[in-house]
Amino acid sequence: MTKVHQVLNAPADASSRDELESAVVRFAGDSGDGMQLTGGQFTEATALAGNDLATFPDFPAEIRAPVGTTFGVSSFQINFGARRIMTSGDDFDVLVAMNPAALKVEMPRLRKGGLVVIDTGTFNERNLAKAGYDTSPLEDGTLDPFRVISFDISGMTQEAVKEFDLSKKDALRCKNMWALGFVYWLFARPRKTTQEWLNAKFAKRPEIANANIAAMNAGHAMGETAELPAGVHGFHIAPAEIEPGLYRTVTGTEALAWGLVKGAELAALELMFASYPITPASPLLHSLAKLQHLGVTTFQAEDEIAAACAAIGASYSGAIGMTSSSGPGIALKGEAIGLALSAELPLIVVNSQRGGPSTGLPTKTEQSDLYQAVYGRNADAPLVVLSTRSASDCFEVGIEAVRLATKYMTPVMLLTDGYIANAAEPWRIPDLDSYEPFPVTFITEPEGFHPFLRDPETLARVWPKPGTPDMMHRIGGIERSYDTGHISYEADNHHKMTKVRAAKIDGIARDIPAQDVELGKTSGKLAVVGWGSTYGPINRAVDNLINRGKDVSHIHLRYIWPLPENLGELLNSYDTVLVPEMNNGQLVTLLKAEYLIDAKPLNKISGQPFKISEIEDAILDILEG
Amino acid sequence: MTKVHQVLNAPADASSRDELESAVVRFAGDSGDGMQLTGGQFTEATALAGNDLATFPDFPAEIRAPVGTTFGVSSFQINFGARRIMTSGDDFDVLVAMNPAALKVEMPRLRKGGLVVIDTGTFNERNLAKAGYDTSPLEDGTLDPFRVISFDISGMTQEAVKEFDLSKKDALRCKNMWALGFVYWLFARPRKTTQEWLNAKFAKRPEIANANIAAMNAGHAMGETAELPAGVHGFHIAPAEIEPGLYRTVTGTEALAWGLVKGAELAALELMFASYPITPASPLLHSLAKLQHLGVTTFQAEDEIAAACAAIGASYSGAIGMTSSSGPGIALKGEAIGLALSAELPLIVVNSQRGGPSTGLPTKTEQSDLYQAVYGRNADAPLVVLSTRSASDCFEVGIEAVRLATKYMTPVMLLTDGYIANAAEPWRIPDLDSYEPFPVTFITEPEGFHPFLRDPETLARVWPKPGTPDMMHRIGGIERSYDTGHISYEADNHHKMTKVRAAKIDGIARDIPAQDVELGKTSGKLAVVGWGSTYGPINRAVDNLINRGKDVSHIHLRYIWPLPENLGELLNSYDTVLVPEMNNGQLVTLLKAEYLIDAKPLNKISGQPFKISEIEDAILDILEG
Amino acid sequence: MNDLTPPEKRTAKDYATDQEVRWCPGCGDYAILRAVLNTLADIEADPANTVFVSGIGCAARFPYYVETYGFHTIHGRAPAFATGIKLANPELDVWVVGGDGDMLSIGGNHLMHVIRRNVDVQVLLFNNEIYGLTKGQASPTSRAGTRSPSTPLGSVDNPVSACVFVLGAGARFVARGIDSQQKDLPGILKRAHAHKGASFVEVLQNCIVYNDGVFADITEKAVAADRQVVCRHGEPLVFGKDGDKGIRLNTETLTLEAVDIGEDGPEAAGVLVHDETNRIMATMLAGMDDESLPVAVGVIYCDPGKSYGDGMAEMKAEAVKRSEGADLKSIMHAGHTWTVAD
Amino acid sequence: MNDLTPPEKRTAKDYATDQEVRWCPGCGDYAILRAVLNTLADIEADPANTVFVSGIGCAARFPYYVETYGFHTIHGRAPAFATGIKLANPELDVWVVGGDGDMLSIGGNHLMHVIRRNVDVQVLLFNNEIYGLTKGQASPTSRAGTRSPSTPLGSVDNPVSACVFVLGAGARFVARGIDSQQKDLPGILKRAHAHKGASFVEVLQNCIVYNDGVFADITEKAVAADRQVVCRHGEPLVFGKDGDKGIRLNTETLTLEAVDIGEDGPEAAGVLVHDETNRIMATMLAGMDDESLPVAVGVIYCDPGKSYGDGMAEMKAEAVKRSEGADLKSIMHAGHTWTVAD
Ligand SMILES: Cc1ncc(C[n+]2csc(CCOP(=O)(O)OP(=O)(O)O)c2C)c(N)n1
Ligand SMILES: Cc1ncc(C[n+]2csc(CCOP(=O)(O)OP(=O)(O)O)c2C)c(N)n1
Ligand code: SF4
Ligand code: SF4
Ligand SMILES: [Mg+2]
Ligand SMILES: [Mg+2]
Repeated sequence: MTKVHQVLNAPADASSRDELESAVVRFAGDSGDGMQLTGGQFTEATALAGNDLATFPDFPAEIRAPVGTTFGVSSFQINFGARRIMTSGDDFDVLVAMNPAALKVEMPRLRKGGLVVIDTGTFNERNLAKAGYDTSPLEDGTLDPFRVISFDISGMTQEAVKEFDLSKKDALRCKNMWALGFVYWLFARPRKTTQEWLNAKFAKRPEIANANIAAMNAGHAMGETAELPAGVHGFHIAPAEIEPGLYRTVTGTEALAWGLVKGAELAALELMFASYPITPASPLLHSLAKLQHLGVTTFQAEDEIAAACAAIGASYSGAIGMTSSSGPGIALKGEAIGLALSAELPLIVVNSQRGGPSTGLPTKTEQSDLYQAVYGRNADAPLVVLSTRSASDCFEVGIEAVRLATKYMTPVMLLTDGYIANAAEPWRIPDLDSYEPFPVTFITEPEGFHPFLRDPETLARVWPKPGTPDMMHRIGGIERSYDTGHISYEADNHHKMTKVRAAKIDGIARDIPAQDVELGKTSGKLAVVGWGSTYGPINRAVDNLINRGKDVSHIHLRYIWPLPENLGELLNSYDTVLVPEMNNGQLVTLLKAEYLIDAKPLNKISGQPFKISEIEDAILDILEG
Repeated sequence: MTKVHQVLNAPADASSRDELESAVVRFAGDSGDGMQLTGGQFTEATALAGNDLATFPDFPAEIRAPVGTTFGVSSFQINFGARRIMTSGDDFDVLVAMNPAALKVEMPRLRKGGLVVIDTGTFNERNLAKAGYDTSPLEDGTLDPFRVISFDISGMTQEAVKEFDLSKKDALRCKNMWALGFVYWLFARPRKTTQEWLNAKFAKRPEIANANIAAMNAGHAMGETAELPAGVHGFHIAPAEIEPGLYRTVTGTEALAWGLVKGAELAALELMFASYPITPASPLLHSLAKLQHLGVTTFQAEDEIAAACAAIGASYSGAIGMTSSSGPGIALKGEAIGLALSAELPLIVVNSQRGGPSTGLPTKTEQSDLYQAVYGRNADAPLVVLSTRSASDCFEVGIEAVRLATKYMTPVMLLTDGYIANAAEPWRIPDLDSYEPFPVTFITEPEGFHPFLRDPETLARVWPKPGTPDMMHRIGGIERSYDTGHISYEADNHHKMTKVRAAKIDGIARDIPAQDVELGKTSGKLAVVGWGSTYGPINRAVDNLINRGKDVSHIHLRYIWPLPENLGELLNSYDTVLVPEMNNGQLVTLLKAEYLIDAKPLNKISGQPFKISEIEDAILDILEG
Repeated sequence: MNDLTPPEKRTAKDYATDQEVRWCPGCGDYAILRAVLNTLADIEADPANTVFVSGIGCAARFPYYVETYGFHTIHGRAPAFATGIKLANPELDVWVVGGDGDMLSIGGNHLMHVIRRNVDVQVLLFNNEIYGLTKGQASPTSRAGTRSPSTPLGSVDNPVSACVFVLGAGARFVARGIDSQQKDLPGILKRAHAHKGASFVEVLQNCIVYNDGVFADITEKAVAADRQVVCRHGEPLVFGKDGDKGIRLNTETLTLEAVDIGEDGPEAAGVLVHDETNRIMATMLAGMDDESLPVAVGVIYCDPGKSYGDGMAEMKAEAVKRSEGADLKSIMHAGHTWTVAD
Repeated sequence: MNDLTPPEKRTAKDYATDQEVRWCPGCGDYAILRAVLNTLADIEADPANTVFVSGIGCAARFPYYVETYGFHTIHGRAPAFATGIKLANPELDVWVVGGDGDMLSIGGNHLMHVIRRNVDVQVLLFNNEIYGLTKGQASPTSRAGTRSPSTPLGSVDNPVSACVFVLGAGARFVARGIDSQQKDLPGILKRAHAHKGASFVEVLQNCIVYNDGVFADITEKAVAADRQVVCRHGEPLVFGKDGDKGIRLNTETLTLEAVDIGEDGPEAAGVLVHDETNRIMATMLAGMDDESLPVAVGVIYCDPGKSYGDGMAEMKAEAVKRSEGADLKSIMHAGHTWTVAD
């Protein structure tokens, strides 16, 4: 163990906490250090304290990278405050670094003057070398721009849990709770939820629960008693003004799973979810697998193709078939999706986007499957594309996907991403009874029946369900006659059917809300148009600049295809349109093609969400440059 | 056998043949009637006679539909003339109908006053019923708008081949040659090539060859002697003005196979072609399988995915890997293509487009995979997209595909279609020595080597070949460091690599010819922009209207992605841009997105090529409406 | 079939659609269709409750000709569609039909998985040892050296045996039939239908256009008796025109061999008694492919295990039990929640 | 390894790359890597001529750690890439590495086809009976009832046996090893390498994070001798700590059973002598999976046949012979041509 390096200048005064509007905290440690759990607990406590918040779990590609390496660092970031929180935050105010590698990786984004909490117990030569430090950052001035709070957390944890007689390994496992306890103190958060959670989690091993609680309490106590750097007295962040109601935290995956289940319920259908594991899509399969008592069947297929086919088979037999994957897996489903849309069967395809192309950056987020969603199939093959903007938004979009798929007998591609899937946010639990049901009617009348009879308004074909007497029929992927539903190779019929398939999807534009403006005026100098998980940073950036008197508006698209009917007119009412995307410019292509507007791209393809400042800069460039 | 119905008004006078500029002949019969062979023979003879020509084989989806049904009709169309022939023709001047079903299916497109040659021997009640005729069209006035030449071809054929002692079945099989002989007479074509061909084909069964020849001669003799309808004296079509040189007829499939082989030779690489059968792509596999003595390896994989992967594996080991399919199969290859482009390996992907979506219309042609080619993969995944416009063009495009793939270390998607693949046209055989070689240099120098070292100009990475000493390295689909080629999850590196991959492809715009104008001025009222097999009808339509003094130009794109550097400027120099496509509007979307021009679509999605008149009408609508 | 009063007892004809059949005249598929229609009549299948699912190929056209529900899907994936259909509605009686290319080339993996999961469907593989629909390329069952448009000098691949392959994948019902054997085929199909779990039936089918006569050496009248052995559970594996030959296990070499049955009968000659529940015997019988041995037909293996549907049903029941009635609302309200007051 | 003068004789270390190994500490993959590196040294593999190809998964990371050529491709398709590599350059020595998900779930079909074609590659399947890289879902080899994130109440699927599956696909070399058996594994790998054609090796591998100890019941020191039988060609199939047990074929039931070897030795006890060229014996041995029998390890089957590469080479030679030197030009000029004069 290297020499403990403590900069303890002033006594902490708990009563004179600094008032903050918001703060960004990042917990960083080795993959084995439990940073995701720590962050999750802090999130719960912070939500309970009434702050608005957003989180960003950021873990390595490896299952378990070797201990102490930089590529094994696992981090969890939370932004919380007394005002509405739109992103997980740009630079951090507080960094908890459980080892040298975590410090090395994360330090560049700690803001000048920010607080860094360090476990000096891990700053030994071996770990320093693994992290690539030649000299100890604790001693060589590296940390001068920051306010450093360093404890031998490892040692103090072992001390704190001594009475429980754990192995050294088990004892050291409690150090994340020590750190959490300290950060709880720093922000005056209650420990109760974590205590309850530990008791529940380790119900069968109470000594582990108690040791963790003891460690947490010890960390908390250290906040009360230790001498902290000048000016650090702990912080106070007032509750945010939040819509009244019952709240919980939710990840995008959970909310989406529930939304899909709710959608199926509103459609009065069984839900058959078929998928094949892939990062970051698998958690949706895991979440739904736990809901099998709610009319949900989950099926882990042999591959993505089989998953799509099984889901289509399920829709064919009268359930709502769903499948999910991320980019490479969605690519594999393309042929099957073509069958669903040509046989006009409902299908939900969830795409949890990740960095590509190919295997790419599986654990990093990206918005680069819009082309694939809108255009990525052989032939003229339009379908519905929806996008979610946040964890809580997933619930609503999940329901909407089921509504459109069943009402229009069409596949719906639902674009989410790795960030949304894993991030947690506070969510006002909706009143489940407030949703209007949209039950499916299966056709049962043999008189005049053929399987491609259409609703004259929606152009949706009828849905006949196997098992129904006297409705036997055959469908498939070969073109069928508009008039009889039988196979048809007839030239004019194919033209007509292609037009009908397109018109059906285009017509959905009349059945979705007109595009509104999130922030700012409905015309003016600049509209910033976003979709998906860039919602937060765009919204905050535009908000900031409106507050600074700038003429800028925020437009956010949930409906990618078809686009809302009024969108063209709306966009034309601005001098300039800026489209920030976490890809190399995909929505911007769509908008250009559809509306012939010279929209400007703003691209970030680094697997990391936009910083608010990056978007602000781009806006200012346009408005002022 | 129904009553023979002959309208023999005037004696034929071979010396006073009518002079025609061009003619469209359609041979139509049952699938078993050998219409494709008949058409092929007529094509050869016509080419030898010095006419320009274009053909359109049109066969049923079924392998062998039941005899006599309308969906079992197989047809072959040829347009030939004394001037340049751009399409296989709109309405026909001559229809050969070997049975009632053929008459039923094809009659609607026989022009008023056109000639119909009928085998009355097949017009029995059973066949009439199968074709859906209540009364015989020979007798009920149906044929009044046409000039009818009806013989009992079946009977006369049996008569003609009597001496060869064939079974009735074999004897009747000669009736297509009888019809061919008659049409040869009609257009004063020599019979020699067919005679030679029959002798070669039935070398082991000379009695069959002789019977066929006898039937052909009998049909021919009938032209000389029979009384034909008023005004039919046979026709004369003068040779076209054709560039001097050595000619042959060629299908798109043959020319493409040879072009790919020539491309590999110019690149000094072995060619590994891996594919999985699918209509209409399979013939390319068949053609290349016959060229295995030319450094070609063909591999029929277990599916399209394996085919793509095997081709990529071949490129990885230093051959030029190629794969091919049509729409649904290309969809399956999407994930693997993503690996090729992210690992930056050369690859040729030939897409013989067909009617879709899904199984669609497998035997009908369509241009609807442009979206899939340009956008149809997960993530930001640009590659090169080329298109061929005709059978003979395939040779050049095949070479160009290999040049770009190897020079830029990138997949190239080559779009052709079922029409081009099967149609034959006369082709001036190119001088194989006139092509500039572009041999690949594999890197062999270990000093400073890493697998993602780039050429600063082309941005292509180096190509290290397994088997080379001291160049061992690993590549794959995970993002790799720009600087070392090793796996990298680093945020900024991914941004940079995405940009580099895009820049590499964009830069190819500087290495391809500037876009030229096929016909008309380089600015003006209207540019008609096409790609692929619509070349012919667009060109002829524009030509016709220019001759009528209209201000219209024809622009044809070979390079779909990247687009030629000057294209935007060029298109902006016209008041209007019209984009005829055999899809629901795909190139038009691309042009709108790239150049923000309000290009007008003209779509035909019937699996049938455009008629010249359809394009003329659309042009006139714009110019005059 | 759209009349509302069900007919007394349906005949084979009642199970046929009015669609024009689009196979080549003389194709073996006609005979298989006839056998299936007869089987449906025989088992009194409820058309409304029966689904035929297929991939792409000549064989895969099958559903259009059966007056039940039908889904003509995409190439190779029919087993996956069928699995989805059964998962969504376990009550449906599902038949999967496809060719050797469909099920063993592009679709080999889905076949393997539907078999190992033991999904309760009947899988009928029409093996003509060729790609019919795409005009005659070699398939994974084509014999080595097969000349075809894609293998003009003869194929280099070793063929796979459909029955041996599915046994390797864990099949619990394996049978083989021949298109032209109208007498035996319905019996085999009936057994397949009766078996709960995935039933696999290979039907040797003549493609008259692209592979005519490929099975002639075992199906021609003159040789059939000598070249086929019919597997009947509990009966000795006897064949030959006069029943004078049998299959014997050579326990030294662990191989099967043909023996002449002497006067003392099969038992004395050591002729193997067919045990359709013995996986190893089935593997040996299914694999008989050299000239010295006949080809095994009939039910080669039948040893039922728990079907996927039953497993899923049990699991779902368990899920319901464990949930203790928790509905979506209670799940969404579980864990930490807090109220923000007005 | 980038020095230009080749080292005297390479050691295992010379075959290791300088890349940081990114498996979990304690993962069985480390041991397999060690065995492979030792094998490469042992067979004096030429690094420049050796290629490791893999799909995606923890196992599929393998190529990064071997100082040869390496291609980390996409999930499930490694056998197809390997086939292409061999077709383009038959001289390369190709190893294919993947996990049970990679090769038997998404990639089952490609595995089947590389095996039946008998492409001359070594296929190493690291079977940990779980999806490691995607965090622990059940795989096609997971035992029924496996609880995992995707099967919280236990999986319903029947597992497939890798070795039995490839035998069903026509494999000609099948072996099984265990990650921790550093003594035996290189020997097996060497045999696989020596076999011309597709060699299949299943390596039982412990995933310490998601499926720890799943093979403990056969690999734990205390039970290993009783729960494993090593297949050695020509030797009796004897096992047990004191070599006191053997495998016997019950010719009545056509099943294998364990017997105690009495004083009179294995032969007297009727213990089966391993014949690695016998496909049926191999199928029985590979399939031993119930408690009463040990698990077979070692070379279970080896009966070489013509490799795909050799078949292709013959075919190409024939093509060249038949072409009689026709080049592209002569082909393009063949058939009817005509001259249009100036
Ligand atoms: C994705 C895809 N690939 C290829 C094809 C082309 N294709 C249709 S059927 C078929 C194989 C037919 O052979 P088989 O399954 O044996 O059926 P058969 O026609 O012999 O009955 C192929 C390759 C297709 N329709 N879809
Ligand atoms: C097309 C595609 N589908 C899914 C995945 C996600 N994926 C990566 S590895 C893997 C399975 C890993 O299991 P296994 O092959 O057994 O290897 P292990 O990690 O256990 O060594 C999956 C599903 C992927 N990368 N690509
Ligand atoms: S091609 Fe062969 S399998 Fe297909 S319908 Fe014709 S005869 Fe039958
Ligand atoms: S997850 Fe399992 S298989 Fe993967 S590296 Fe870790 S221990 Fe090994
Ligand atoms: Mg077949
Ligand atoms: Mg595994």
